[in-house]
Amino acid sequence: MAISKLVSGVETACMGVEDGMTFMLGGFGLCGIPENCIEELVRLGVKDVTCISNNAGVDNFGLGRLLQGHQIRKMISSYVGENDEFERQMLSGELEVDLIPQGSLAERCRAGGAGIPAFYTPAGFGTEVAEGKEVRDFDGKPHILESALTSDFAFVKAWRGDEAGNLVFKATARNFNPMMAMAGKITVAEVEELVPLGTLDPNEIHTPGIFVQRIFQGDSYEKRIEQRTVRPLNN
Amino acid sequence: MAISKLVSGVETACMGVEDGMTFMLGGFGLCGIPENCIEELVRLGVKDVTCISNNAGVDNFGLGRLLQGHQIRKMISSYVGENDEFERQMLSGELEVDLIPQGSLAERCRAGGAGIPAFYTPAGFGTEVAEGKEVRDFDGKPHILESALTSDFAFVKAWRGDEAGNLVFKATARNFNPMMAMAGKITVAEVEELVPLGTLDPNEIHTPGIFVQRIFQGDSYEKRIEQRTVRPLNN
Amino acid sequence: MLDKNGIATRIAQEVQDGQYVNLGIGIPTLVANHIPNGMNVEFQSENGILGMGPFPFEGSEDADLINAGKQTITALPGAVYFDSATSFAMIRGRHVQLTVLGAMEVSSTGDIANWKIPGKMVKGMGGAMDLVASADNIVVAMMHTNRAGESKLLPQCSLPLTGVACVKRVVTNLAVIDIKDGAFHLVERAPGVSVEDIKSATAGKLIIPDSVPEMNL
Amino acid sequence: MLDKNGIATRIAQEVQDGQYVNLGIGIPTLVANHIPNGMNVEFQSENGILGMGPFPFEGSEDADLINAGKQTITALPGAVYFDSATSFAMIRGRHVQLTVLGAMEVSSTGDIANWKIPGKMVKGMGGAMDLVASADNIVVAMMHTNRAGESKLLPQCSLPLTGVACVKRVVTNLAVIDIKDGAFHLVERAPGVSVEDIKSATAGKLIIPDSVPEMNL
Repeated sequence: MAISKLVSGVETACMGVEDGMTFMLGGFGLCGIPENCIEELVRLGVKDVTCISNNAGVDNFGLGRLLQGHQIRKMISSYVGENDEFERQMLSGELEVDLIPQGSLAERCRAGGAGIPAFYTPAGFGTEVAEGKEVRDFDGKPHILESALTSDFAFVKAWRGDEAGNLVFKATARNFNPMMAMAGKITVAEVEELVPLGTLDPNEIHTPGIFVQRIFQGDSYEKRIEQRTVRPLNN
Repeated sequence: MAISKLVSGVETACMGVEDGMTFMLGGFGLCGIPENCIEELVRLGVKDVTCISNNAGVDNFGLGRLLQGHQIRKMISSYVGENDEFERQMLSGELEVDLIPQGSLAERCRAGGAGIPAFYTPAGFGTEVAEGKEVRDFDGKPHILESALTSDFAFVKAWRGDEAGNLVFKATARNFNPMMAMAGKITVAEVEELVPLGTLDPNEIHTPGIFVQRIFQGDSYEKRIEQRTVRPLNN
Repeated sequence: MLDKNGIATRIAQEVQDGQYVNLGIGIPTLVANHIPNGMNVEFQSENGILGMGPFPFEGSEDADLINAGKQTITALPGAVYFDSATSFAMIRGRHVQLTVLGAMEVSSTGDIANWKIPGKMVKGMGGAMDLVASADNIVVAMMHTNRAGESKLLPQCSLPLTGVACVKRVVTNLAVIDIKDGAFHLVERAPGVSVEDIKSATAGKLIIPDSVPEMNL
Repeated sequence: MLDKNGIATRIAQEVQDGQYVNLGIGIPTLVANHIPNGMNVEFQSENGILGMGPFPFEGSEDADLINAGKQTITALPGAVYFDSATSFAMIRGRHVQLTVLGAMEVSSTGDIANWKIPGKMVKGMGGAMDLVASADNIVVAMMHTNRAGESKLLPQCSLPLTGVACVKRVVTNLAVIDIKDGAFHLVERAPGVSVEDIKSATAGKLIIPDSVPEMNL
């Protein structure tokens, strides 16, 4: 019989978060971010946290909400270009920032979830990213050693999910969510649609429930678009 | 416009295989093996090949067919327990065998496809598998360094596929197929059902076509069962 | 003395509600039949399924749906299929909480040998090396002695190792034995088996407490 | 002299039939508009799509379907979505054959800087470091000089690097320039641009062949 991960809502789902913890947050830009969990972290006022997330949201949405309240001590990201408050806090030294290549970020999260403590990658060789890291040649090409990332909590957002914690993502909202789900000691999944057990085709599940500790039906998704680019209808 | 990988059949798909090459073959036991490609390799009589495959088939089916004709010089596998001819050739020294842990085999293939030249794993520390390999402690626990695997050809078998090379596998016939598809210089996919472009939901594809160089509609699938275990109907 | 089903019955008591469990080939596979109804447990098979169900009804076998022992199986509601890399991510990443597997030898320091008899039998380690190197809780299911009557619980393994210092508990036809501090610790006796029987069948150092309860099956 | 669309038009000529291509933010994104009809090319965006199509028609934007520039996009028949680890497996594993990206500086040894101006601007490298460390063929699309009129083709980069010895070709508003043997090699002039114009706008060592054809746009 399937192991149920279902909790009543975002408050139960976020129980146990504490000051100083490390969080992973899925999403790319504002696409596929755990909106409900972020709002709950704002409400809880948890402080001095380290956030591992590809981006830092925008000034008043996504992780920008936590930055506004100075809740974040350190960000581990690959691209933070859409957030003025972020840039201000970083340049002033209020916020510690570890910028790492996007592919290394994704792979380090996967490694953390997969019990691979470290791996070699060519990305970042000869750059600031390689400082203090072991360099080794493979096939005559230099690579740097990158270590696994894990977190106290991982917050992910899926399109559909069931009580066993199985998740399906939609289109490019998948992005970092599956790897972060693997790497959280406690992984909290919020879903747009909670479906009955047995509804999801076992062949089409992106994140197996074994990686998810808590799941709940999210609500009021804004799903804000950062760059609305369109073709005119009469084209 | 999608890049077409469609070829007319197994003969075109296997063009370019040569004596002494390294092949990867998907499948676990006889489940999900590329039956059509294996028969073509038998027909072509290619010799002295290295086969990377989790298992070695049974005496008269799967990779056992290549063993019968002494076409294989070396096997890289994790479990070969169902094949008497295999055991005979190995113990007599006719066949070179590199046995490696199943998880390391899977991860080494994935690494080969993902441009990760090497990674650390705890599997095999303190055993024959670790001989000659670097050992390093992470979090106080010893790990060994394992290197990526790639191949001249990877032969995989999918349930459905389209001309772009996108693949969907069925149930546990997925197994090693996706990682080997990533790691072949030329990846040949045989499918039970070739569907028109646009039929597969882009959200539900297991192997993106970028990893596949040739695809064809296979035929005459035997799909032999190794251990037919059942409950009586009146239970 | 227990038969194979008896060993499986006792091991089923090790399984806790809410656990993901990997069962090896042989006796361990039988453990699934002894899990109490209503207990929430999911079985992972390393070839790529979580939520493995019982054998299929006659006539509904599917060649594409097997377990790691290559047996035809079924999938329960909530099951998932995945590739081998993801499967071992679950195992290596310690998401699978309990591993039950067979052994040819176990040492009093927790080493295990179960994949090779040099010059005689080489089947390969399959997923066993990944499993024993990773799982937090590893229980071995085996007969206490081999066919020649020799103890399989040794001061040191004589066969090529599968893993070092990893086995926490052994359940045999004679006893439940824990491994810690470099010794075997007798925990329970099988019904009708005396402490003396167990002692004489155990080659490695065996710590025997004052009272050794009989298994409650 | 070319405008941004002109640069994109010229770079489109670098794209070959049957290639998987990753286009960076800015000028590179425009390259997709200049691929000849009927050419089989698939665009990969590192946030998780292969088979990216044009912008959606007004009113059919989907917040869940964007490219790496966070722009709303569409998916063509045969498209695939995947996670970020798989996306960079495609990139790092050299399955993506051509990468086009912008730069703040390029050196005559093929180094590139495009992610940081210390103390002033820190947007992050995004996927650029993975892309330049991996792709076999890396083409830079940029203006030949910066806003202050200073050359962006230098003997050595002054800004923090994104990658070393990786850029093979640069297409600017003035010229097509190849990088090999530690020097810039002038290949083509933009329409109406003289060799002298290019020479004076290039700070790094520039090899000029006897004949420098004008781009054929």
